[in-house]
Amino acid sequence: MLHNTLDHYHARPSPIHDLDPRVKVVTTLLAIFSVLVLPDGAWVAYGLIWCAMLAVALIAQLEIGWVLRRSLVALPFALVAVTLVFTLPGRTLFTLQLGSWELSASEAGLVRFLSILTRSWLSVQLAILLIATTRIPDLLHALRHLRVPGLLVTILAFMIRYLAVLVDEVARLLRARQARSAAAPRGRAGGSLFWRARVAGNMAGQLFLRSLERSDRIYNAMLARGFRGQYVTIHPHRMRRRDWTALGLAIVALMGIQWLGRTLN
Amino acid sequence: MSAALLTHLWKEIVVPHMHIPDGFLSLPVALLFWVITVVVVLVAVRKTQQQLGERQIPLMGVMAAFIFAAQMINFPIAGGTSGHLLGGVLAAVMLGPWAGMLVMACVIIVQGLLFQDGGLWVMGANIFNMGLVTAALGGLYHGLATRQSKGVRLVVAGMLAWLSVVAGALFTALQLGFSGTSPFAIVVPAMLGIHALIGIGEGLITAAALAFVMQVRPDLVAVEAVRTGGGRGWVVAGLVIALIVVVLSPLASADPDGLERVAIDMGFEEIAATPPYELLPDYVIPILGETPLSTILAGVIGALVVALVAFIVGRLLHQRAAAA
Amino acid sequence: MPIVHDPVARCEDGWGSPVPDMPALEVEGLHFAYPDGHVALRGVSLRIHCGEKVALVGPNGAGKSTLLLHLNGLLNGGQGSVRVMGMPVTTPNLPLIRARVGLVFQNPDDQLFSPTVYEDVAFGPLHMGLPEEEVRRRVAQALEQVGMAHYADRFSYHLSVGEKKRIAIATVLSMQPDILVLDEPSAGLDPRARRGLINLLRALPITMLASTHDMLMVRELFPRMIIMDEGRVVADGPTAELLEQTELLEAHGLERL
Amino acid sequence: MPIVHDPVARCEDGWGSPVPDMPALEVEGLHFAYPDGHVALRGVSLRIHCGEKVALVGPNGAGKSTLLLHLNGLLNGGQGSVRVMGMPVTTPNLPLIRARVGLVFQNPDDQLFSPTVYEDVAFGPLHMGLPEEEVRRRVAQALEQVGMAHYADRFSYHLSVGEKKRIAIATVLSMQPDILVLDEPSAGLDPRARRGLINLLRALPITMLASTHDMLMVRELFPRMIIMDEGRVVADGPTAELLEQTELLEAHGLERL
Ligand SMILES: Nc1ncnc2c1ncn2[C@@H]1O[C@H](COP(=O)(O)OP(=O)(O)OP(=O)(O)O)[C@@H](O)[C@H]1O
Ligand SMILES: Nc1ncnc2c1ncn2[C@@H]1O[C@H](COP(=O)(O)OP(=O)(O)OP(=O)(O)O)[C@@H](O)[C@H]1O
Ligand SMILES: [Mg+2]
Ligand SMILES: [Mg+2]
Repeated sequence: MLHNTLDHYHARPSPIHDLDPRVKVVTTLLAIFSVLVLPDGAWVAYGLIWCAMLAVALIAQLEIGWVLRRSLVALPFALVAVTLVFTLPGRTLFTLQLGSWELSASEAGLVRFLSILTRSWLSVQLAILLIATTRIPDLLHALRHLRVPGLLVTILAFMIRYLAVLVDEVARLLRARQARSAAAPRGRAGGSLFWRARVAGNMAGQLFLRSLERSDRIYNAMLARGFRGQYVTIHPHRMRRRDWTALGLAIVALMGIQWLGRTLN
Repeated sequence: MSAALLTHLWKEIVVPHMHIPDGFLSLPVALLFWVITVVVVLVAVRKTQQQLGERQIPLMGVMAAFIFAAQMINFPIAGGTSGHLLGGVLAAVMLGPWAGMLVMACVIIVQGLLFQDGGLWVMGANIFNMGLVTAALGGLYHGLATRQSKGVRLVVAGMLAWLSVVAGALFTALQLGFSGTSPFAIVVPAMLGIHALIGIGEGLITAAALAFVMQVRPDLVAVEAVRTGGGRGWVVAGLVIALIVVVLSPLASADPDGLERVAIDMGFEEIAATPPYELLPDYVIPILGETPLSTILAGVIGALVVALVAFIVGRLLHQRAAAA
Repeated sequence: MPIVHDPVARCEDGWGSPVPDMPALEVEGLHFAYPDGHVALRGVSLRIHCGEKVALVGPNGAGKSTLLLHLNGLLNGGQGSVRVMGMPVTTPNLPLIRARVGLVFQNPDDQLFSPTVYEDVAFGPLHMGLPEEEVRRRVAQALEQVGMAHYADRFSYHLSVGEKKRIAIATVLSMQPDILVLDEPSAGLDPRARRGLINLLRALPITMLASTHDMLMVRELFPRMIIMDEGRVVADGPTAELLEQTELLEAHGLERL
Repeated sequence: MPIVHDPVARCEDGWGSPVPDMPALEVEGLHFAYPDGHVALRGVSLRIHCGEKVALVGPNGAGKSTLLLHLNGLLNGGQGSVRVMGMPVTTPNLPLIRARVGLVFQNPDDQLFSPTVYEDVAFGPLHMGLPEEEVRRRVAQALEQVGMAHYADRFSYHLSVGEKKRIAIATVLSMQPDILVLDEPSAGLDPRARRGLINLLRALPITMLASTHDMLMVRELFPRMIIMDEGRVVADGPTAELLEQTELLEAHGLERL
C-alpha cells in the first residue's frame, strides 16, 4: 500500500541514474546549500539553478510534471512566512482592509517572502531529484560510504524495510475500525471523545506490542543465519572516472551560478 | 470561504506542520541545531548499543517503523479535525529516553530523505524539535512516575505528551523567529496556540496506548523492566525544557518585543539579514484572531506547565523525604 | 452451542419493511482501479439472495478482497453500482450500510484492536450509539453465538488464532448484520479450529459471502460458488457442478482436491 | 528448474568426516518452559536420519515451533539434549550448528529483513565469513534453486507472499545447510503457489523437518510424520499408517481430509 509512495524511483537508462549514489547525495546537498546561501531577490540565480535542475531532470528522463506536482508538498509551510509581507518596513505596495485593521504590504517584505518561498521550493525539487534517480538501498550504501555511522544506517535500512509492513498493518487496522463505524437508523453514532481517543490509543498500543514481538522474531532470524553482533554487507559501489567528472562539473556549475547570480543582481 | 474549505485548510495546512522545509531557517540556526543533534544522536546510538547489544539493530529499526506507522492512527475530534500522534513521549516511555531519541531521529530522517517531509539542511532542527525535546520530556516519566499508581502514571504520561508537542512547537517558532522568517510576536503565540490544541490528541493517545500495554503486558512497563537508567539527568533535562516553555510562552505573548530584543542583542538579526521589524499596530495572529486570546492561551499553557512541574517537584521532594 | 439469532434470515429493505424475494447484494458492472493505476475489478456483476451462502474463489490477485471491500463502502469511486438490501452504497448511506454488512477480515489481528474481548465486541454497538443495556445484551448474545461466552474478560492479544477468529466474527455479529462477508475465514486455522468454524458458519442463518482458497470448505459449506479471475466473474453456479469442470478450475489456478 | 545441490544428502559429522547411518537430528528428553512459566515442551525425543523428510503436525499450541527453535539453538536452557549431525547444540558450537541447520520461519516478513533480495540471500554466507566470490556464487545458486534468479535486485517488500516464501527458502539454502527446518511452509499460499512449493521441496535432496497444518501436503510430500500435542510426541511413524488411525488423529485435533 505504501509501496507506490516509497518508490519515487523508477529504473531508467539514464546517465544520472547510473551515477554513483555518493555523487548524487553530495551534489544534492551542495546544490541545496548554494540555493540557501543566495541572497534575497537573486532572481537570476534562482532561475539558473532551476534551469540546471530541469536539465538534469530531462537527462534523467523524469516527468517534469510529476516533479513539479510533488514539489508542492512544502508549500503549506509558506503560511508561516507570509506575515513578513505585512511586518517588514519598506515602500508600501497595497493595503488590505480587514474589519477594523489595516494591513499594509511592503515591497521589502514581499521580496523576502517570495525569496524564502523560492529557495524552499528549489530545495524540495532538488531533494526529489535525488530520490527519483537513486534506489533506496543505493542511497543507504552512499550514506554508509559517506561516514554516516554504520549502525545508524543499518537501523535506517531495517526501518525502511519494515515501514512497508507496518504501514500496511496500520492501514488494515484503520480499515477494520472504519468497517465497524456504523450507525443505527435512529440515534447518535460515534461515541464520546474520550472513547474515540482510547480506541486510537489501543490501536497504537496493539501495534507497539506486535512490532516489539516482530523485532524479536527478526532478531531470531538473524541469529539463525549466523549473525553475531557485527553487521556485514557487500559494498558494491566504486567511484569511476565519470563519477568524479560529474561531481567536478556540478561543483563548477554551482560556483558559476553563484558568481553570475550575485554579479547580475 | 466555505466551511469545507476552512476545514480542509486547517486539516491539511495547519495541523500536520512542525516539519520545517529547507529555506525557512537561516543557515546559522540550521547548522547550530545540526551540531547539537549530531552530538546527541551519536551518544544515543552508543547508549542504546550498550543497553541492548546486538538486539539494537532490529529493535530500533522496527520501533522507528512503528512510530512512523502509528503517526497514521487518527481519531476524529470535532469539525473535521483529527487527533494524531507524534510519538516522542510514547517512544521514550516505552523504550527509555535514549532509545526514544534514536527512534525519533530515524523517523524524521526518513520523512525528510524519502518523503521530503522536512528539509535536509534543517533536518538537525527538525530532529531536535520533534525528537530530542520530546524524548527528553518522556525521560521525566522514568525519573519520577514509574513508582506511582497506575492512574498517576497515565496522567503524567499524557501531560508530558501534551507538553512535548507544545515544547516542540515553541522551539520551532523560536528557530523561525531567530531566522527572521516570521516575527516572534506572531509565530510564537500562533504555533503555541495551535499546538496546545493538537497536543490534546497526543496526550490522550499516548496515555491510552500506555494503558493498553500496562493492561496486556504489564511485564514490559514494570519499574524494573525499564531498560534505561532514567536517572536524575533526565529529570533535569526534562525540567529545563518545561521551564523554558513556562518562561517563554507567556513572555512571547505578553511582551513580544522582548524576544525581538534578544534576537537583536545576540546578533542573529544581522546574520539573518533582516531589518528590525515594525510590528503590526494591533497584530493579528492567524487562526487565533486577536492578541487577548493568544495571551489567555499562553497563560493557560503556563499554568498547566507550572502545575505539572510543581507536581513533579513535589513528588521528588516527597520521595527524598521518604528515602531519608 | 445455542443459536439465538432469528431463525430465518431477514429480508427487508434498508428501512425495515419486509420485501419478499429481494436480493441481499446486487453488484452491477463494478470497475475499480487502485490509486497506483492497477486495475483490480473489470466489470463485476453478481446478485445474492437473502439467506444464500456463496463462496468466492479464484487465484491470488483475482480481486476477491477488492470486491468484498466495496460491499460496505470501504472502497469506492470506480464505475458501477453496489446495492445492499436495496440501498445503494453511497457516502450518506455508509453508516447504515455498515450496520447491515458485517465484514470479517482475513487476519483476526486486524480486526481486534481493544485490550479485552468484551470491548472489542462492544465497539460496533457502542459506535452505533445504542444504549448501554442493549450493548451488553448484544455482546453477550454474540459471544454466545460463537461459543465464547466465558471469554469476555480475556485479553484478545493472548488468544490463539482459532479463538481470535471466533471473536472477530462475534465483533461483527454484535452489530446484528443482515449479511456476513468473510475474507478467507479458514486461513491459518488448525483442523480442529477449522471444523469449529465450519460448524459455526453453517449454523448462522445469515446471508453469507466468503472468499477462500479452501476448496474443501467450499464443497462442504457453500451450495453456490463464484469464480473470479483477473477482476472478472468467470463462473457462477452450483458448487457441485463447477467442481466437476476440471478444465475451468485449472485455467484459474484452482484445484478440486 | 535445475537443481544444482549435491545429488545425495551429505551424511558426515560436524567436522566433515563421512559417517554412514548417522542421525541428522537427535532430540532427547527435551523440556522447556517460557520465561512466563508456560511449559511448552514436556520431554520430547526424536531421531531423524540423513535424507529423511519428516512432517511435524499437531494442534495450535502443541509446541511445534518451540521445538524447531531448539534445533539451531535459538531457544535453550531446559532439560534434555539436542544433537545436530552428531554435534551437541551448545553455545560454543552455535556458529557451526547454524550453518548446518537452515531454519525457515512461518512468516517470510520476519525472515527477509534486508532492502534487496540479493542482500538478504547474501546475509548468511557473509556472516559465515566466506570470501566475496564464494558469497556471490552461493547467492546465484540459491536463487537458481528456488527459480528466482532474476529477482536478485528486487526489493523484498514488493514481492507476493508466494515469492517471499521462495526467497526465504533461498536465504537459507545459500548457507548450504544439511538440514532444512520449515515452520508452516504452505500457510497463506494459493493453490498454485502451494503446488510450486511442494515441487520445490520434493526436488531438494536435503534432510527436512517441517511443521504444518496442511495434511494434504503431508500426505504428498512426507513419508514420515510425527504428531505432537501438549509438548509431547504422541505418535511417530509412516504417514500412510498414521493417517489411517482416525481416532488418534481426532484425539489430537487433526483430520485426515
Ligand atoms: N492497495 C493496493 N494498491 C494497489 N494494488 C493493489 C492494492 N491492493 C491490491 N492490489 C492489487 O489488486 C489486485 C487484486 O487484489 P486482491 O487483494 O483483491 O486479490 P485477492 O483476489 O483478494 O487475492 P488473494 O487471494 O491473494 O487474497 C492484485 O493484483 C493486487 O496486487
Ligand atoms: N514467547 C512465549 N512466551 C510464552 N509462551 C509462549 C511463547 N511462545 C509460545 N508460547 C506458548 O507455548 C506453547 C507452544 O507454542 P508453539 O508456538 O510452539 O505452538 P505451535 O505448535 O507452533 O502452534 P501453532 O500451530 O499455532 O504454530 C503455546 O501454548 C504458546 O501459547
Ligand atoms: Mg484477498
Ligand atoms: Mg507454530
